[in-house]
Amino acid sequence: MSLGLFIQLLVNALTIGSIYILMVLGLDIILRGTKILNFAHGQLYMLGAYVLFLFFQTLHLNFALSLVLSGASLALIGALSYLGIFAVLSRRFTVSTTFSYILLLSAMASVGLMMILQQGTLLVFGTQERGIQSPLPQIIDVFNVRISLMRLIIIFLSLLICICLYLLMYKTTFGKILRAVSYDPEAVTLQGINTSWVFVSCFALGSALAGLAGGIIAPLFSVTPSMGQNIIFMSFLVLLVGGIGSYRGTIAGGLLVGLLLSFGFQFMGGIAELFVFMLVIIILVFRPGGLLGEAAE
Amino acid sequence: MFLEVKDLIVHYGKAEVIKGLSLKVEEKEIVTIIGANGAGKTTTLRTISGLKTPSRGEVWFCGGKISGLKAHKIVRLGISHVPEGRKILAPLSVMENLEIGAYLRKDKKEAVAGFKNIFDHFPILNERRKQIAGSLSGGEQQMLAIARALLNQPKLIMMDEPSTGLSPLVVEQMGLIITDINSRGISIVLVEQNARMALNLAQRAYVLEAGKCVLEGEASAMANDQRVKSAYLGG
Amino acid sequence: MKLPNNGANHKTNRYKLLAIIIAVAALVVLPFCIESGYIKHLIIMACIGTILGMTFSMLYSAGLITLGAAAFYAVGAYTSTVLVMYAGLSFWVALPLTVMISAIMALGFGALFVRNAGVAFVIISLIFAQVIVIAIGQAEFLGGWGGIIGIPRPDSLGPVEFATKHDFYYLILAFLLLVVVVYTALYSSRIGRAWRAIKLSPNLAGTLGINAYRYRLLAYVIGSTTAAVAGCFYAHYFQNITPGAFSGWLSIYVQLYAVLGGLEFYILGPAIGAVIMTFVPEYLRVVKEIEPIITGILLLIIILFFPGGILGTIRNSANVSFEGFDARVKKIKASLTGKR
Amino acid sequence: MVLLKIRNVTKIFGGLIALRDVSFDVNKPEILGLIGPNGAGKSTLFNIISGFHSADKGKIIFKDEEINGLRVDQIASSGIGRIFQEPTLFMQESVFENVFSGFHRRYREPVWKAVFYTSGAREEEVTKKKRALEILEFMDLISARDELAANLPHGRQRALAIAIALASEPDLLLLDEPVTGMNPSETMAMIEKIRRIRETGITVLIVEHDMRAIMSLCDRIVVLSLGIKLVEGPPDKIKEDERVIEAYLGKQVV
Repeated sequence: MSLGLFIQLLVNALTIGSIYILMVLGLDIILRGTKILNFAHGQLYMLGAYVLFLFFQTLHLNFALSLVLSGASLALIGALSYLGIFAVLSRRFTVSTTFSYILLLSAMASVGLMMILQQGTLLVFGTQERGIQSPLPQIIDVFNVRISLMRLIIIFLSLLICICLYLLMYKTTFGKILRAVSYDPEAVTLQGINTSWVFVSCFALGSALAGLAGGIIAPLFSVTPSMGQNIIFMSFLVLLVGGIGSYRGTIAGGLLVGLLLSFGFQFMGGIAELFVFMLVIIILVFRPGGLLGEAAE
Repeated sequence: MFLEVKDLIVHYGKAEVIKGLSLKVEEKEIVTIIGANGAGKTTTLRTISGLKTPSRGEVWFCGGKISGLKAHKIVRLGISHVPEGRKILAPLSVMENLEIGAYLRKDKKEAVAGFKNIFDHFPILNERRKQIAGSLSGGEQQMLAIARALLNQPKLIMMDEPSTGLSPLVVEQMGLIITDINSRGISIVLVEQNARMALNLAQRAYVLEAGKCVLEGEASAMANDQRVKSAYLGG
Repeated sequence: MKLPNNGANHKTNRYKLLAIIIAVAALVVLPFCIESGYIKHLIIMACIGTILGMTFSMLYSAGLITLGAAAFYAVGAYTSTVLVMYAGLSFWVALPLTVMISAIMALGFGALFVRNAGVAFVIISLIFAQVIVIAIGQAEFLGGWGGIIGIPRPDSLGPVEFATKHDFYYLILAFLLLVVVVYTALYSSRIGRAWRAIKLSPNLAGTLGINAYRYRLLAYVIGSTTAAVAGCFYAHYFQNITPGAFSGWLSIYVQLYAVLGGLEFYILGPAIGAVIMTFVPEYLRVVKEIEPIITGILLLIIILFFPGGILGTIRNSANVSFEGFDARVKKIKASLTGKR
Repeated sequence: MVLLKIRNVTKIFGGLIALRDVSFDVNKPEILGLIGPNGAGKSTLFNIISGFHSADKGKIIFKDEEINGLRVDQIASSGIGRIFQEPTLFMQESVFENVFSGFHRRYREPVWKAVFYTSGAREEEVTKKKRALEILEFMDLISARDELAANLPHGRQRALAIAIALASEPDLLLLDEPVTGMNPSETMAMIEKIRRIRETGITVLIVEHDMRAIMSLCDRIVVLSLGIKLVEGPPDKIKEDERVIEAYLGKQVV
């Protein structure tokens, strides 16, 4: 393999890997904070892309502002979905409700949300692909390898968002409360904190991350109604590989799956996904909690 | 009346665990609720702090009815609950635990002063501030839980079995901490299995048996009461 | 079949038996009452849906939530197609072979998947279903994404030629009844009891000596094999298959069947759910574009307000009204005796 | 005869020592009480014996076989039954079905015969059904046999938990707080039941906070405090032991 090809594939791996990481961080925050396995996450990602399309391509706002608006709109959509669906649902659960029942019902509720968002988008925007003019169409030369600048920007932006998220979760009281709630909501209530709002924030934050992921990737690929369905499977896979409840695991898992897919597609073609899946199963056999996760469940 | 519990009845599922309990706490007083396991002590505290809704009966605090309010609202009124098993946030650092405890203090300066105050009283927590709370020893975890409750600036602290699982030396230390907190004008409801320590600290005591109060009165008088012993050891 | 139906008197058992006989008779004469071939087709699809829904319920009865019911449906369809078209076997030879092959596959994969009950199993089952679709799409000899066309009908069995929807209906009805009988037998045997025990309280089940892993694996293998049989039928009924027909949406619909009918009703629940979910969307076709939205809203309404599903809601309201009735009778009796 | 040997069992949870070097024997057939203040390690020991945890050090020998480290269902199959402290039942099933589930390990006919419902399996079901009714009769639950377990009052749920354990025909029965939360008359009835269970040859190891119950019921008592075995002996001796009183009530302040 030539160095050029290697760099090309590496950049591709980092691009998709960083998108997975953003997706899975969102999934994980929602799952641990609110105990919802969010099947609508792919649709939130898709909506993020459409919102960017709307602001950037149609209204000609600048790219950074459009991206921020993507995140913010998705946070709003997430919060409204939580209040409209999951908050209502959680009122039925009591102390004695089993975890698996909560998981089943909330996962199925998220499936309902998924169907509504998916078809709703299809109705509003139609089935055709929407191209977004890349804000940075330049191609740069690295060791005689042609790499689109946008890919590097995507990696950079993802890294930036991860750093912001880290600062939010570890340096602000709000983030500390989010982390605390996923460990023990009752102890948090006893400090005078209204946990209902914390749950809403968890869902909103997770949704915003999905929206940002969709917005960032939109200029690289075109925006289609099916983009959400395609990414959700791999996101779940990354969630399992990395381990639920571990940020480092998520990042490691995202990069690993990104590398495997990028190099796999080059050398194996379409069966790369199968290969990745089998690998994940093998990892889970030996490490049921994922690579770096806390105990399973 | 500072805190008053009137004819409380509480169910856990089908089981009636509190069967008509009434009790009162005056300002600046230490009151202890003692009794064997399963007598309903923990449930009483959980009901007062709003974690559990009573089937019947009322709880009044500083002239307002608080039963039926959500737990976080009750904390804001000035009742801090140090729950059974400490319930510290194990994956977070000691300092982060304290910061969450100081959530109600909106003023930054005030919060910093609060931390300083805490570290004056619990120097060990200052030493361990960067450490993960789950790695503390039992006694240190208990101190953290109490410190966290103090940061809410409560008028009343309810402590559920602060001596559980601690060695005798640490239990004694805990006793000193409780007296110290009380000397700052904070009322304390102390739920304990370690009756002698509790009766030693408290001014008044309630003895619970099977969800009912079987004995109440001056703590000092109760320390040698044969009935207390029988409530534990079956006489 | 349900032996320890203790305390239920013989009369209710007799009514139950009568109801079952009437239901089976009605199913047998059903196609004679219907003219439209299209409706017959929908009925056949509802039967397939019922079988798939029952596999979801079986796993749910053992505490496993699967979102991959379509996985072995696809495996069955493609295995049988390959055996018939490439190996030249008769459908009636391919069918038992398909059962065997998918059972072995389910045992192998299940042994890995079932280790992680809970969230991990939900995710793995979903991804596995998707991976099967991708695998088939990638496989040239399985026709790739274009699928396989011209799959032969089942060979005729005596006078039955499988040329009409009628014949296919009776074939799927036979499958369906077989599955119902086998599942009922399993549920009422100690296997079913062990499954429910694992679901209701894994800890207590453990202290009674029930090996949760082994029983969950058993449920996975049986459920997967059943889905494979349904897939086998589907391939030879439709006579062409594409990977797209087995996508993740199908699994979600299957789960919806069970939830809509009532999760606690392992057999009747999926049946009612499948019938409704097959027919209602057809009559919503005027508004085809918003059909999934309506389905989604329907799903949310059930989960949020009728968690017992249709049957559960009916049972609860029936209980309430019976209780009310009892109370009234007692009141009247009391007033009568009071007067005397 | 020694049924269960606990030898030098140590268990550490995240740096905190829950049990330290605990050793004692359970003889057949006796009622042995395990008491101690909260946090003494009684529940941990129960969880180790029944396989929910494994000991970090030490041995658990049941019927001359090491069982430490086996799975919960393996230990149950070797003849140890238990009831939990929290009401743990198959809540959405009838009382009768609950007891029936207890027979899981006690079928002679192979499972495929049960599914095909052969005559042998049918006979076995009939005998098991009879046995289930006997157990319900014994635990005074016969009148509630068609009710959902979730709808039973607290006291009867405890009785049902024991009934399920009895159906699994254990040699050793671990009872975790069987009378806690019961009124005095229910407690008396339960004590009488436990005595009669012992009379059928089942050894009972019991954790309970109701001291009146434990003192009147047990042949011997083991006292744990802060993970250490404090004393072991007959109830009369335990009641008077200064160390025990101190463990419960705290140090006498001079």
